[in-house]
Amino acid sequence: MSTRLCLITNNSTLRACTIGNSSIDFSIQLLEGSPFDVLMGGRDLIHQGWRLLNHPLYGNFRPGQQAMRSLLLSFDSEKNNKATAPHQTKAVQEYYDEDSLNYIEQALQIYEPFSKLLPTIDAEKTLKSKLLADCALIDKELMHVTLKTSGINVPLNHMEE
Amino acid sequence: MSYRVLHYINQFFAGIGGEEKADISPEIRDGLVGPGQALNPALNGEAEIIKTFICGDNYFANNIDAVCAQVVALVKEAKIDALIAGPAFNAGRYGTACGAVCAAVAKECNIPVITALYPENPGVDLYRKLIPIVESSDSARGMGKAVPAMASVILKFLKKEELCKSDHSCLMEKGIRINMFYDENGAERAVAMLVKKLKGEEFTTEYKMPVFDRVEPRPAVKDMSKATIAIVTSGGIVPKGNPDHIAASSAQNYGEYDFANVKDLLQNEYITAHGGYDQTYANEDPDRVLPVDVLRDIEKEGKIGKLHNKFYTTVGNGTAVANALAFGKEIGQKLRDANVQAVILTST
Amino acid sequence: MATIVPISVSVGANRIIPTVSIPYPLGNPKLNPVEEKNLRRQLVEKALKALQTDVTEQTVFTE
Amino acid sequence: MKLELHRVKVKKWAFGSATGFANATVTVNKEELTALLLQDERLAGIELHLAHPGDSIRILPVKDAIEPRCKLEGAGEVFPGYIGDVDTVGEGKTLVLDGAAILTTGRLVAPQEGIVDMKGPGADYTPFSQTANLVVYITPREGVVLHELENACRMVGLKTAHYVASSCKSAKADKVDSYDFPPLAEAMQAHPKLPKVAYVYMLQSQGLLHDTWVYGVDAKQILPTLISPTEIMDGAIISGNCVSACDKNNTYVHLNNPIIESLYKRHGKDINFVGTIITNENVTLADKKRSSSYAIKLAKMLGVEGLVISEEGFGNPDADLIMNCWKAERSGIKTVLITDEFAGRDGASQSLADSCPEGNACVTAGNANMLITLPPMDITIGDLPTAEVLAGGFFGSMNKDGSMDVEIQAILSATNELGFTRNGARTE
Repeated sequence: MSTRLCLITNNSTLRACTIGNSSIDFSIQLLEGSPFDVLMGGRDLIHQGWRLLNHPLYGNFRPGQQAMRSLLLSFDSEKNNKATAPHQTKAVQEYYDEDSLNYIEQALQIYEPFSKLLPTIDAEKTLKSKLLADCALIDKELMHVTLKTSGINVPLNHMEE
Repeated sequence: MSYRVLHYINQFFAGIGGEEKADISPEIRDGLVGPGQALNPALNGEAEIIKTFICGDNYFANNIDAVCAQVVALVKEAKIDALIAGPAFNAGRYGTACGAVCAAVAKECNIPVITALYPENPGVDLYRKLIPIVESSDSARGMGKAVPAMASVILKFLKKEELCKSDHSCLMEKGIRINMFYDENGAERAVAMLVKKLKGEEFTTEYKMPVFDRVEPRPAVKDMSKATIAIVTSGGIVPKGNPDHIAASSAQNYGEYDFANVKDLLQNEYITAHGGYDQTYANEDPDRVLPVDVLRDIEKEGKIGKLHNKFYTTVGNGTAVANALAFGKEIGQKLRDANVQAVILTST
Repeated sequence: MATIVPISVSVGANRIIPTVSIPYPLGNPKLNPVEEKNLRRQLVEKALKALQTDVTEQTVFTE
Repeated sequence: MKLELHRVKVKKWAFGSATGFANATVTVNKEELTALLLQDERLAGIELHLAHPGDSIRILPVKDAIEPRCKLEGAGEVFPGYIGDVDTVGEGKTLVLDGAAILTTGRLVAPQEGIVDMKGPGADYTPFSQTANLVVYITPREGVVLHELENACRMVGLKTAHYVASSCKSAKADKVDSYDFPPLAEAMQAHPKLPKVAYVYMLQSQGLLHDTWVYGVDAKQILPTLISPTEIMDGAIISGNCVSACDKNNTYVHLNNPIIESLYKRHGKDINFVGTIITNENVTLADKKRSSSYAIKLAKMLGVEGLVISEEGFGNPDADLIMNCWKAERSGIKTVLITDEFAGRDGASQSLADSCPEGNACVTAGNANMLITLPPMDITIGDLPTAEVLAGGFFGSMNKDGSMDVEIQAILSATNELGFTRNGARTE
């Protein structure tokens, strides 16, 4: 079973996510940045052997129409250790998940032309703008199943509390 | 009053010489030179080649911007109405020059331009989206077919007339998606296509998925201890400062760098321009992408004849397939000209 | 020489050497400099061996 | 399963004292319908408007489009799980007000679009400029959470469509189309010389405002399954999908699925159309693998030789489309894919996010990034995009003269991936 989970997002309403099963090391990287920054962060983790749990192009908006992006990744230390034992001559190649690499590269190519136009989002801006609050809510809804099936509790929408 | 046309040709078609004259600098002559004599009558009096711009292919390759600027200046100063370049058939550097000159003139002077290239010519993929290109055969034997096609198209542009069916058929695809309304709705088109596919009949897909062509494997190197080996990378290793400004993604060019007296790629002397991966490790030791240190050892031990003194590099990150194809052809050509026997291609 | 073998296969490469990782294909920062250069040497020698091997189809050299 | 669709040709809507049908006109009692819809306290207000082909009217953002239908004979009622109970539908007789559509509008979230122009260049890109439309403008009640609002809006469309149709049961059909889908045992023996073909019907299922329901079940939660086309004609599949306007399948196009229509037209002549497999397009990668393998396994169990596969949406679902394609082709089943393209405003970018060499037979509904200028209309029904949305480049740009520059992505069903329209693209 994967022992580590990481949620990379610029959606501050996901800040309060918690893991049900405490034996799993769950970390949140809350970026103050654009969706492009989130994808780049995900890419670097994938290059170190992490695996995507959700498709990076979820939601049927175009890059310019969705200020938020979230990626849930898992790290299977067993697979990784086997591949990167330094002195091994045979299995020299470090572990990487091919599908995750394929999807993150596609997403980056689609987001790249927008990378300079996308807004930099932070928690404060999200609260103040109706548009960003709606984007945050939709983003959380779209990530709901992925987070839930990985045993992550998603905080109720603060408007609902 | 007939339209004033400028004709661009290289040293060979100007009758000045072949490879040995490829370095001659630009020369402007009045009237017709070489293929101009066949082109002019094909314009049947409605347009006339009044000047010919001649430039050596090597000179052009080393002074692309300067020569393009010179052609643009001539077009403005001589009040030129249209530019015809080539035909260049399958000549790589000449085809790229024709494409570059046409693209510059079209952009700066907004007048009609035309050239004719063989589909495999690297100039095609570099410029097909920017300028009209007539499809020609791979050698001057195809002059008879290329000239009338170029004349017919350029005259239509000059007179602002619609291209006829035969014009369209001789022009190369730009590779741009244009919306249109079909006679039947998409569902009927799909079911009709499936019926054909099931019967094994010919059908044309409305969208071609990118498919990479296969290349014949080259025979093994017989005697490595006598062979010249070159290294090429898409990992973006460049001298510090990235002198040729190779973009971090969607690269539009490649670099050629001499490393004859370099034994090891040292930190701060070489860096990576590649935007597709965490650059820390490649900047720490560029040998991790381009193995110069190990190859120099192997060269010293005589296990290979010689390490070619130039390496080629670009950034393989979201690079358009057309560009990658063109870079590959050009680099391959240069390595063959330097009689390199084998290449180690590294990527991330 | 490439880390993502399936992509090298899909673009038509005929002689393919799997390498270490995307950010450091011919090295490994977790090793000390001597071990790392030795790893690089092994990989480059595999490449030279592949260049001296006749192939009739796309071949991934793992040995 | 045998179903007759009794099509009554509708040219016009009108408001009047009694809801009913007479000489190609559907009359609606405004107060009666409004009262019916306002029984749902999640809604604060309802406005009814009419829009006919050629009117200088713009409707946006359109949430859903529904064709008025109700059962005349046979079990259950249309839109099972919402209007009808949950028992199987798809047999007997169903009334269809042909040429009429219900369009629901009202802004639920800021970045939402869906333009229908009844006239001008925009009208060429949406099928709903050719239908007579009853437009229901919904004002949600303050403080109701988005989930509830989305459900309320969906119910408004379905209730209106059913209410109007059931008030016109006495109308005489201008045309009766009958569809007959025998049980599998029979279907497999029929037309032995013709290749067996099935349809893989991908349903958008990513989450709120990106969902589709089957008999009231959220498509995210289904395993791929078989469904009879006649159940679809009775509204077994309804849309809760608001994004993107150009390639989301609203309920109207589910009811009138053109692929089922085309396959049925060639059934018994060129092919033996044996089945329809519905599958989903979830966000998690595990679901994508599971659903695509399961759907193609069903196709293998049916023993089909060919599949038409239609996608809903772009980007995320491109991955499912490509998985469905290569998994089918590698198990010997020939495929044709229907999709749309996002090739950039200049048409020069890569149209799809994913690809596979097996995908050698594709039909596309055109490039959704194509820019178009929509002239001002006399009347606008619904809510214009907020200034903030416009500023953020989320929508397009409004010009001083009231015209708009938008990508056809913002126009309802402009690049519908069921192939509902004649829109497409070619390489120049």
